[in-house]
Amino acid sequence: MTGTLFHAILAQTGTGLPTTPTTPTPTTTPASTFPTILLTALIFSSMAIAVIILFLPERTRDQRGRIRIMGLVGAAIPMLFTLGGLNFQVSQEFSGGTVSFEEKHAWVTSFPIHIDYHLGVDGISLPLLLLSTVMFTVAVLAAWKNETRPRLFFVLLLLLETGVNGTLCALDGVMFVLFWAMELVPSFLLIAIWGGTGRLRAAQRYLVYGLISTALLLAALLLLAFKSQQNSFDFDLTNTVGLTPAIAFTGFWLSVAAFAIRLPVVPLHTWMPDAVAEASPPVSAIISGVVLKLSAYGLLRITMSAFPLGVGRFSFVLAVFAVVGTWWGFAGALGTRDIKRLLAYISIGQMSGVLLAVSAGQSIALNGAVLLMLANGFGIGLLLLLAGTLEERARTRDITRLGGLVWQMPRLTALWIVGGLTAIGVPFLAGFAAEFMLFTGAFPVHRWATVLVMVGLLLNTGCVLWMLQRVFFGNAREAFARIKDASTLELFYLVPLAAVAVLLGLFPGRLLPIINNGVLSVVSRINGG
Amino acid sequence: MDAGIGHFLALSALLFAIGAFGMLARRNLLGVLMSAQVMVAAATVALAAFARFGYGGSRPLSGAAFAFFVIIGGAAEVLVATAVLLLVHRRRESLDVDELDDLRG
Amino acid sequence: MYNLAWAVVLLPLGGFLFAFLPESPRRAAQVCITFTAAAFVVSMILLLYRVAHVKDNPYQALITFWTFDPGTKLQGGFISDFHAQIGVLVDNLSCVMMAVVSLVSLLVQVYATGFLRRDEGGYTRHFAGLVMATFAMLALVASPNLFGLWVFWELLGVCFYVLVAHWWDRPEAAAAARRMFLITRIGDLALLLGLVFVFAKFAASVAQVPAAAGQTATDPFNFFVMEKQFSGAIAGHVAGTGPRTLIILALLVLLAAAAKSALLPLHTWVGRVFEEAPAPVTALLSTVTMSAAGVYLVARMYPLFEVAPHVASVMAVLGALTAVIAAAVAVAQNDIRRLLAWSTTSQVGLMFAALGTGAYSAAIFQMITHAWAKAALVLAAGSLVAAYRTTDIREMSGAWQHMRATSRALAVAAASAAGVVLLAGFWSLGAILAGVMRNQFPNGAHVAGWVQALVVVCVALTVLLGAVAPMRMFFQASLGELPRRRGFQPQRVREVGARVVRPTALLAGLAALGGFMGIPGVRAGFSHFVFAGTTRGADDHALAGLVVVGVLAVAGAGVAWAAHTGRVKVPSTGRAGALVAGGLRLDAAYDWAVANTVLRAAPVVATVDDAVRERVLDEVGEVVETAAEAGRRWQVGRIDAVTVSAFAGVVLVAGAVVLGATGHLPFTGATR
Amino acid sequence: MSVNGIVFYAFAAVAVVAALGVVGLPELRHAAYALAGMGAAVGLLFLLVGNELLFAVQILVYGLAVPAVLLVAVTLVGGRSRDQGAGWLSSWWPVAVLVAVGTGALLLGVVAVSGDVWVRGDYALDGKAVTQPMGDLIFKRYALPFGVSAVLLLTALVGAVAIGRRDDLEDELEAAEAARRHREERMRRRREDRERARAAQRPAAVAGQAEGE
Amino acid sequence: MHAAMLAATTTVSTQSSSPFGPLVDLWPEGILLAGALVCIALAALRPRTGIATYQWISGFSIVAAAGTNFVYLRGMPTRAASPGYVAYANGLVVDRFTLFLTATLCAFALFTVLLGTLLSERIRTHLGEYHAFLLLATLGAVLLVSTREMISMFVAVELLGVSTVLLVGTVKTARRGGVAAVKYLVAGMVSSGVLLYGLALLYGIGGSTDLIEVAHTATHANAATVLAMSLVLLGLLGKVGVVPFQRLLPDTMQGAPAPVLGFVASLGVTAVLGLFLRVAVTAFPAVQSNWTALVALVAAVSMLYGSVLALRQQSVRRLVGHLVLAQLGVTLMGVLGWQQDKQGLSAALFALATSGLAVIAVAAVITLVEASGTSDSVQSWRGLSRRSPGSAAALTAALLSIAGLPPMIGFFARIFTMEAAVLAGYAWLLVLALVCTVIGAVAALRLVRAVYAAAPDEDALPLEEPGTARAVLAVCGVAVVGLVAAVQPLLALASGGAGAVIVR
Repeated sequence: MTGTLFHAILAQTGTGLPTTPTTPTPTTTPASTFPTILLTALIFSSMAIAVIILFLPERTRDQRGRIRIMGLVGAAIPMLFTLGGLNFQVSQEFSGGTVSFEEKHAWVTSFPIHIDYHLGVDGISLPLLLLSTVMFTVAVLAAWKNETRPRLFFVLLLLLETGVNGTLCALDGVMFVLFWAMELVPSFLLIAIWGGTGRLRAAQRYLVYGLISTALLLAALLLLAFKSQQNSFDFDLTNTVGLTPAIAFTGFWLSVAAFAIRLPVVPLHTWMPDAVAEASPPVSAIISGVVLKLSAYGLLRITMSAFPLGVGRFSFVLAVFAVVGTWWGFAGALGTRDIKRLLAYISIGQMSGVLLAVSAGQSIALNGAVLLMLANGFGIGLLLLLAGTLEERARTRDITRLGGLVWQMPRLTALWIVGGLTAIGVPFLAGFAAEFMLFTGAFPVHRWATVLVMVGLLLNTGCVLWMLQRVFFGNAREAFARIKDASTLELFYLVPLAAVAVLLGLFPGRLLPIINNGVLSVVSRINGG
Repeated sequence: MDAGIGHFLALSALLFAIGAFGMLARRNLLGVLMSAQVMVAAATVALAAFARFGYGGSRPLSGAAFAFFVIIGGAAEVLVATAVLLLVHRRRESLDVDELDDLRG
Repeated sequence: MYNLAWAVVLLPLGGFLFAFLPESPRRAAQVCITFTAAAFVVSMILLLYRVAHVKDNPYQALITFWTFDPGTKLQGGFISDFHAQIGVLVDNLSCVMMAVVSLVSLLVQVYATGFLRRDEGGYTRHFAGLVMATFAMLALVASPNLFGLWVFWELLGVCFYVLVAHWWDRPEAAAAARRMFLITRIGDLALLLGLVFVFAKFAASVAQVPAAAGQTATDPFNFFVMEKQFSGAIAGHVAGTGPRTLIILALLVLLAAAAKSALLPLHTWVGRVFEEAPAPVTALLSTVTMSAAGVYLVARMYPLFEVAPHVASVMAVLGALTAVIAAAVAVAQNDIRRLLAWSTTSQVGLMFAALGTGAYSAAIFQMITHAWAKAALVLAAGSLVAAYRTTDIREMSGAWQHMRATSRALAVAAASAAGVVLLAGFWSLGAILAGVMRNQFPNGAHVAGWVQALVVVCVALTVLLGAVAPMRMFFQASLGELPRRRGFQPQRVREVGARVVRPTALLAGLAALGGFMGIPGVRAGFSHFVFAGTTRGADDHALAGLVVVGVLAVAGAGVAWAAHTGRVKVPSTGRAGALVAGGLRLDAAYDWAVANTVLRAAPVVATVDDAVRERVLDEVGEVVETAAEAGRRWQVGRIDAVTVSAFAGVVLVAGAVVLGATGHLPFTGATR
Repeated sequence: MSVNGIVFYAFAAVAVVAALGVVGLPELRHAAYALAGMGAAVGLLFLLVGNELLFAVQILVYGLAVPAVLLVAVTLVGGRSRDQGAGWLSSWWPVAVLVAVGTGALLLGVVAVSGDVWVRGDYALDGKAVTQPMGDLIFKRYALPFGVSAVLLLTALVGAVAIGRRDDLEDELEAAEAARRHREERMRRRREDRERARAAQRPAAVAGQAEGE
Repeated sequence: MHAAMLAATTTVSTQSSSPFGPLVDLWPEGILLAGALVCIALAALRPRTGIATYQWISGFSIVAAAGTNFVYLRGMPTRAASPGYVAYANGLVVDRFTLFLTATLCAFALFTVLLGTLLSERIRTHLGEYHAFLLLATLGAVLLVSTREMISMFVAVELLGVSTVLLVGTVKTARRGGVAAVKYLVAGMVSSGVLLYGLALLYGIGGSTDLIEVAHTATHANAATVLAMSLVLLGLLGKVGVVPFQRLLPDTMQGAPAPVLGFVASLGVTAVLGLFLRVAVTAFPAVQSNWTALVALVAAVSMLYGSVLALRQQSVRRLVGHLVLAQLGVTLMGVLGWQQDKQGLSAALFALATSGLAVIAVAAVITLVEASGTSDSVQSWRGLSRRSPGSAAALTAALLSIAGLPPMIGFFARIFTMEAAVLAGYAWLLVLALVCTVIGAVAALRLVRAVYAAAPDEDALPLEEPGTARAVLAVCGVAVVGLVAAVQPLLALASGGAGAVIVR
């Protein structure tokens, strides 16, 4: 991948001639030559491993080690599948069609409204699948030292991964809900068992909000299935049918509410800092970095694709929510002393950017939004894992009680800076291209909202920097004298994550054709395609 | 004036209501059981009356046959109920509806 | 040949990457310096080639950072590809800038090897940061489009965030870095908005612009494309745009430049940075990078300001006021670092005043001469501070005997900065004054007469006042005997070594002699090489400018001498004096404003969140739970509860259904 | 008013009075007698509608067998509510009155407005014996219910015996049962103690955790 | 003996007869009865017989009874126009509906039998009778789902009810068992009375005990018809245990021995609700809007009551009971879309079969847990996942299935019933069902949280897991998840059954 990129650079730098953007070259190999069981295998391999782990004993050290290895295998297999698929698509430039690796089998046909076993990835879900699988692999490594009930932990984590990957691959409404809700219980338990002191309440809130979101989503999908007269939950079919405005608006708001709860959008966000702060580091990284991205994905996949009328009609309202979200995220980040809560608020602010892109409904903005999901996922995920390592060492997450840690942990500090700069969109890191495209795309539609969101995100930047400065800089403190820098294991999973953030910032162009391919199909619905 | 279907049905309804009251109001479970039999009797009266005055429609006397089975079923029910009540009484020394309150939220 | 521009840009980046390879910090510094030196050499080659081939068209080469075809109509009905390209542009301006930037950076780095102690932590980081900042600035000046410029503009900010916070164990240093970063982020944001605005307004019409050689016709951010777009917009040829569009865009660009270059009222970070950052960082920052970036941005976007003369007027006034106020404040400073900071602000203000009145060449010229002089001053000041262990110039004296070379450099650089006759500053200040008096943009536009009058007066005043501060600093520090005070170590007042002295001296030499390249009337002069528009403007008022500047500068130097000898009191007492001496206290005002708005509001938000979560949303759940609990308690175990509820329910339901069926119930919704 | 009518009213009155006795007599023994009386009265009403078979079965089952079984049961349990002072009515009897009145009103109301909705056939009862047709019905058309009724009675009998008999093993089982309950009780107490101890240790700030079961 | 007697009677068969001739339509019933009789006889002759023997006998009977389904199925007409074999004046209808439910009921009964091992110590004085009652209750249930005639219906209801009472009270020494039996009995008397009076009125209107004929005769939506309909349906629903008999299931489940708990909440509920489906769609074409309104009302209130009250239950058994109640409400919601094109009945049948499996799984876990001496309070179930990971996993899956959460099979049941209700025009019920699903899921997950997130009591014993119970647990637990892959076949079967029950 990078090889071809450098080749391209050299080819272009060698001449002073005008350069043309690389156009996708049509290839003759159709995507369907790839084995079409790929996605099923990808989704369910982690579940299968989880089942195997369920039957492994965990009494001795060796046995626990075996469980960890299995956990890693269970997370790595989907990642390898995803990388393979991504590589394939990068070389194909998605010329085989919008959706690839498609699997479609009739599932439930006895009912008036059919359900299909329909999987497939397009340009939106494939990069997110990369995010998900990488983050899960990293989370397994981050939980390597966990000695309390590792079996249950890995089982739940892998089940969670199945749910997340399934949601990303589902192309049928019922399957989407199925996987969407499937992650609910594992993540609930993951918070409730391995979290901090307030974990039970946090888990309970997480659960209730998640359930409400699922119910709203189900209502929206049922409405869609019933009113589109297509007799199927399949996204392919239902999405093509025009709905009456009243129905479209109702469905739009139902789905927006469902996803807004989990995105989260202010004022439905209050559960989120709680859950992120109380969950253990790998879990909070997964929840904030991956699981919450699913709702952003859902906004694109369901809200925009199925209820484009609503997006057009209520675009301004969404933009207002986006503005409020960024500013609220900023204020919350400024007002908290807990590092993880701060990161959660930053995430809230950034995800409001996705909402802005959705409200704009422009392809450039949506491309930026997808990139932003990736950047935020990797960046916030990295930061939350780092917060975990920090808390493990310093025994506190209170910013005011930390300081001067760079003396003890320079490597981790460097990673913190990479993560922070990624999150705030500094050039050549992952957030940069995302925010730039997002703003560029959204500005023509919502000028003032875009400006306000930009300012809000700028202020978010300040919060991150301030936090970094207070925690890491300043005089070395006696209390932290015994703190050690990153261990090899930690570097082993943190550095690749940082590297991904950097690579994504350096070469977003490699992903953009893929992403755009998916975004175009969404945008075409908005424009009445 | 001969007694017509209406009379029998009125009697049946009355008996049913009385039985219902007994079921709800009697304190002793044996009394509840007896009241239940009043309700069953109310139903048989209605069935028999329909069989007589309605002539059973296309199926003559079906109602009367139904009443027959109801009576037999009622007897079986009383038998089992009595046995269970005796069992409970043996354990609990009480058959009062408000004292047997183990099963609660 | 022009491909060498890639080498200029990328060599410092290579230096950055290779700086981490060697184990020893010294080697790392050497690597950085070597790469920077190579970049300087190549840039000189490039410059000389360009001088020889001045008729060539500008050269561009691009890397497509990312691009894609959105493939759909945007709202408003236009179609445009999106380009995010970075690359190199070689024209006269960028050639000159590259050479100056790499030269100053090289000298600063050499100085830094002597200035910083190697055993200190962060040595390597410091050099890596310097070379990375050099890369960012080189790439910035070489950018052929606004997008690339913005990218490196941001990168520059990040680099200096790290550099300024070099001594990050001091909270003040970190705070200064943060303050700088956040204020310049305002500029970044403005520039980003400008980019977005350009795309929104001009992306549709790029297809109409004929592609010049070496350009991508469809990139709306390209400077040459934009130039055509702007003239098209003012002529009404671009749909959806007009003078208002241009004014908004120009204001955004001006805001960006003002934040980066620290014009009033966004100047507050400069003083803190001068106080907290190491001298090499300050030298680099105040001369050819941060301050220069803003000036360069305006210079690059000059076609925009030509067609938006109102904004140009604003810029001129802003620059002029900044110049004169900062110069006045600088006079009142006793802290050597603050003095230099205000002096820098003042000089940058002059550049903006020049740019705002059409004196394009003069501004660039001033930027370059100022770079040399101010770099020399800052480096020399750094040496002095290190020697005297104080930053108060009143506590320094007698350097002439013990630090001869530094003092000489200081003298020359101060005189040059003051505009003493025949030194570099003299020529450039003269050019600025002449340009301001000329008041003509390349396209013939000009700012209003009263604006011009104001600007001329301000510039003249600035020259007078601006001469005082550096000269006073020189007199105070160099002349006289060594101070006698408790704890002072006279033996420390000596030259550190050649690595410190030589760069300073070299820069001072440039500050002395470099001005001859810009003597008006000379055919190969600076303004013949770097100018805005297609043809060079006239040289009116050149002599007048020079004469005025010469007189004023000498007068200023005299005032400085008078102040040094005590015949003139520096106004540092009284309310106004304190305000001036304290640098207008705007930063404190900002702090107060932030602390009393945002920081007050933020905890409220967290409280509101908690309250919403616990008082409202949890309460809703609590209501259900209470109902459930009540229902559970209501489930008394007694047996007649079963029968009563069942029978009552049956009667109610059956009754309702029967009554509903016979129409006796008002609600018939159930019977559908 | 014809003889038929008079007889109906007489038997109906007896049935109602007896039913009231069943629900209203404080002594269960008396109530059982009243049940027998009601059974007999209803049986006579069956005779009035000309169904000898039903009459016979009703008299046998509800006039004799059921009251007898119940009387035995009453005797075994002691005849009346243990708590004499609390009376024979449960404490919720006003609700019961309401419900019963509602039931009666509903049924009687519907009967009152439904004079002509009932199916009318052409089968004339007068002068025809119903026992033979009844037998045909029960043994042919309703052979399946008949068989099932037999199974039902068998079940009831076996069940009554199985539930009602007092086994030798019962004491032993009871002891085991008591041990189970005792153990559960002990565990519950211990757990509550632990909960209290934990709650006492925990600072108020993290009381949220106390919620966990 | 009975078989012989039955064989001797002539039948009134109106439609096609089975491959065995009319008299042998009672194969499953006969086998079950024979099994019961063998059990009774064995108990009388050899009182010391161990439970394994009885389990073999009962299991064999049940499997054989279910096996005859295949024989029936072989010659079963597929066209809805001639839905199956009919005998005894519609008292016995063998169609796909019957076969589907018979198989389901037999499965439930078989699981219950297998769970009995852990109960055997406590009922060793009447092991034979216990199994006989199980088989007889199954017999009653099978009869219930294969009749559309009042008298057969009533007698079968009585048989099922009497057997269930005996089963609930089967642990004579248990403090709560007897009370639960009494409660079940008393509630059963109320519902029997209501049902009986309704049937009497219906007979008066329709002039026949055959519901088909009643449907043909009772063509006016007058007050009497509506009242009869209401009473019949409410009586049947009372046997099921939904609102207004909302206390029946939680109370019975709280007091009954654990295997019987599952039996009542799966087999008992399924049988009566199956009958309810048949009666509702067969007998009341004239008052269709009224009975759907009634069902909608009952469904709504049941869902709401069950899910809300489940939230704070202290007893695991009552918690499950309320969840089942809510699930029954959802099932009833499917009945609203009873017409063939809306597939509501298939949804309801699907829901019954799947939720029964889940309930049995929960019952199996309760059996195991209580056999280790743990009480049924949620508190004492804390940390179960460490005492028995398998049970905890199966319990979680089953609870989520009952609560209707994805990706369990119960979710599909909910989706289908919701769809059917919406197709029938009850969108408001969909909204309510979603709300209730959320609440019910919270309630279910409260138990899951206790099972997983808390530490077990120090003195809690590890669970003993005898083979049969573990097998039941494994089968049901896997089925609850794994049947997701087989939704379509199962639904197709249910759909075939639903198609048969609608008589045109």
